[in-house]
Amino acid sequence: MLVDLIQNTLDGLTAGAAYALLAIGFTLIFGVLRRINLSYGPAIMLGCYAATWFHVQFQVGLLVLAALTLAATVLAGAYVERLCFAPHRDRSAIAAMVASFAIWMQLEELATLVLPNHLYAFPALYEGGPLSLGPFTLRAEALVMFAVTVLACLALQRLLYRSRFGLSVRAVIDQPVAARLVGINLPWVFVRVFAVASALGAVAGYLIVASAGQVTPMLGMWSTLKGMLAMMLGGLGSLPGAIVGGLALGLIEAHSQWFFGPQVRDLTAYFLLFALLALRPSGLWTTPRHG
Amino acid sequence: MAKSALFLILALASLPASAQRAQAELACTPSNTDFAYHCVVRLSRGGQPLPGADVSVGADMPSMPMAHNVRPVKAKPGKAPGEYQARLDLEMLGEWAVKLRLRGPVNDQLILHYDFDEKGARPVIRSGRLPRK
Amino acid sequence: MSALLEVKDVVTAYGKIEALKGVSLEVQQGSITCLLGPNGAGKTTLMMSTAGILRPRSGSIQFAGAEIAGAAPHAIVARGIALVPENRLVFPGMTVTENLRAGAYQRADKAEIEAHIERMFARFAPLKARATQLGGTLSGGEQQMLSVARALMSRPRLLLMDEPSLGLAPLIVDEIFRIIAELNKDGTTIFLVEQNAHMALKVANHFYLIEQGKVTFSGDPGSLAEDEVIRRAYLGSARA
Amino acid sequence: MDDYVTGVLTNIGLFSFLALSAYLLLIAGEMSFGQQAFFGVGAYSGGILTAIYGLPLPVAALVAMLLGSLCAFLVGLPTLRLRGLYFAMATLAAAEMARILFELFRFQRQIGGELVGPDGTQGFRGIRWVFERGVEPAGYLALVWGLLLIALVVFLLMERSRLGATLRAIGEDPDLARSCGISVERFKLGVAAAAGALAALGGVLFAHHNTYIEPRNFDIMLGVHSLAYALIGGLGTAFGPLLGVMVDLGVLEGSRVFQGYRMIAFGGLVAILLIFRPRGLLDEKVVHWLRARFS
Repeated sequence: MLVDLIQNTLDGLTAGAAYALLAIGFTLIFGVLRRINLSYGPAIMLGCYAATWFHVQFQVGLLVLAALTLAATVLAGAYVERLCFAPHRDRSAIAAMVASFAIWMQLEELATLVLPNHLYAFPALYEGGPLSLGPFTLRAEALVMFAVTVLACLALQRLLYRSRFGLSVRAVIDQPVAARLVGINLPWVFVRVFAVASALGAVAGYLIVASAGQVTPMLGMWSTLKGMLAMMLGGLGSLPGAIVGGLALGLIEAHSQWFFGPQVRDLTAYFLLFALLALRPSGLWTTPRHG
Repeated sequence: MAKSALFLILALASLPASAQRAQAELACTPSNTDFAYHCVVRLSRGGQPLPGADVSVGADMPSMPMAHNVRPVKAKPGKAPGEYQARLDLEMLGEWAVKLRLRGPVNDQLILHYDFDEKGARPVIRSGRLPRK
Repeated sequence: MSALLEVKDVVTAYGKIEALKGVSLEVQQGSITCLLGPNGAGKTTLMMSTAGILRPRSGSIQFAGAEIAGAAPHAIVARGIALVPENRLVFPGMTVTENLRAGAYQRADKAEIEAHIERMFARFAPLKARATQLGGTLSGGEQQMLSVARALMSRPRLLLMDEPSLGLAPLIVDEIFRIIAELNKDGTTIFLVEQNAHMALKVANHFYLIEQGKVTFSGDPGSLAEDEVIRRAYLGSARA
Repeated sequence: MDDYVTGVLTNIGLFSFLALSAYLLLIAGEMSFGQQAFFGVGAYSGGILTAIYGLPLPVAALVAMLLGSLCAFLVGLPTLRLRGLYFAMATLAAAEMARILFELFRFQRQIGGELVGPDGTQGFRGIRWVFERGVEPAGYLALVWGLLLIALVVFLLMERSRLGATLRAIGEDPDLARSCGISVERFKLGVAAAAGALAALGGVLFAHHNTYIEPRNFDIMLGVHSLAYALIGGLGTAFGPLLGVMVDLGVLEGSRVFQGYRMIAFGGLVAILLIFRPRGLLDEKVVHWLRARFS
């Protein structure tokens, strides 16, 4: 029983690490633009599909695949920003969101046109079996996932707290009007935030498909939903919250799956989100806001 | 051989269950065009082949059946009694809900779930307990 | 003296409602100019229009001879205008030092920025003790100081101040006005929006009265009896 | 009319119920990601009532509408005080919960020697009331559009009444509305319940048109589409959502020659349309202009 609990916790944290990465990207965009980007996941999916296409054609190596995923995702993200968010900057949040939904349809169709099968193999990160630690097992991919997530968080932390770009990003999240008043060029910040968020999403997407060993068109919707869910659990627009929310989502899913099965797993996550919104809409983890 | 045996078992199993309602089975082979299939529909009622029906064949995507669907086509009578032939022009591979509209001896609508890939189409059997990816 | 800021026939609207119905005024180089008027007269709208947050529907705003109406806020900051906004709007989740650094966002001289921050700490002593505290945890008066210091970090030629005394205790209001006079003595031109007409008239060289989106009076302190100014600044002449 | 044209027109009608449901909330200032859940509640409850209990369709539709509005009321109760995206997320969570509950829902009975009823992810087959009565597609099309017409007339009457003005006032500025003495929360609950009933009616009609439903029919895609329809068509009049559905399905059907490329063209078109008309084709301005012109 205890062994199972700990094993579930390990599995949950692994999944949670991926969710956290997805949520950070999602939160960056939401925090800075105050807009929901439904095309966030589909852009990641398109990036993974582009890499898979290259793999099918030319059998390229792991690092090249990762680079391709990154480049294609950032490109798709830039396209989404130009078409769905730049034109709606001072206008309706709903229109921007619906536009990002329309582009979602486009990206998904594009991906399935290039690779029409429902499922494609994606080269695994590590071919061997799971590592065993006493009674527990841990997949090598899980370790990579953790390591990369931690590294990505550290890099983001450095970027946000040690650079001029980071200062502008935090200023816009904190108090958008004041950010404009101190002379921050908002459109330019948005473009770069999209690039960073897309890159983080690409890292998450690459790790997810490489540990699953396959890509499906479901990845788009799945990434958007998980990223949004984790962001909401952690509190809208808070970056530390996104990490906590991602890990919490992973843990909740792993444990409720073990206790109640896969359908109840999803049910629990949504129920929690609903209850949280109804009872504590500012999220579990929020930065102090006065004045 | 094995396939026809399976067909027989299925037909027998449903014999007492539905004396009135029509049953259908689908066999599809890919055509030269992408996502297009030559399909044979076998209609039966009470275990007996059901000829002479007016059959139109369409297909929906399970999520978004109202927007993602295939223009229904009229099926032509096939080689054996109770067999009907139609060409299905799908938009993509994967799971489709094939929709048969029957008129004539029966007036009914049947929905069959098939998974389409490069080789053909297989019926989808979902346990309902598998995790969704 | 020459006009540093020249506002001519500016109309700014929210949807169909015109908040500014053709406002014209001037701010002389080196002066403290004050804009007085009741709530909803369009004072904040004029400040936001000058800083580029709001886009005027028509009219011209000239700063040091260049047209800035409709320009983006970051371009206006680059020209040398900084706004201390109504309600202060400090960055609540950033430390006091980071708030100041954000104020110097457009400057590239890193060492000089840090030295400038130290000078700000010397001038606004209460901020120094709170250097590593989050902006959101400061008291109202401290937030106001931070907001002023942050605006100064961009080294503006013209400082716009929107209701700097709003919601502050009288002692702190005195302190804020002492700072305003001091900044002006150091060469910064100041354009001030105030409800506290009594304090504003003490420091201003020139003042305007704005009522319902229009300038209704312009003069030097003393050109209109103070109680008349105060009455109109609070109530507006229409309702009197 | 062949089966194809009838099918497309029926789909436009069915979708319009859902789009109208999303529209009703949008003009009251709330964006719901979850109207598909009430569509599903209508489809499941209506299907069970006719297929298992043998009730006539009109009775089943009435009960389903009541159930749909009750569910919408219960979801609205704790969430309607949330603003903007928070409300959108809460409705999304509720709708996904509903979809998963449909997946867990098994309720089968032997009817005429056949197991009929919801069977989890296997779906719910044999909702045959319409077919057993020999209703032809054209007849069903007339039923769907007849009901839609009634709904539209109700909408148009409402929009011209004080009720409509109140609704738009709440949508534009809830604080102002509140200060005018309007009980915003109660009003929104009523709106949510009405929108739930409308969606449920669409669901009942969909289930009986399709004879088969499954949980995946009611996933988030459906909800986002209905929102998009209301927004593409325009928020100025109840004809907006209808126009949105027609534009979407019309362009989709009209562009079948493009085969797999049609969603690429369509997605781009919608995004560009929203840049020029962020409140849709028939927005308040256009509607105002049209009214001034023709009345």
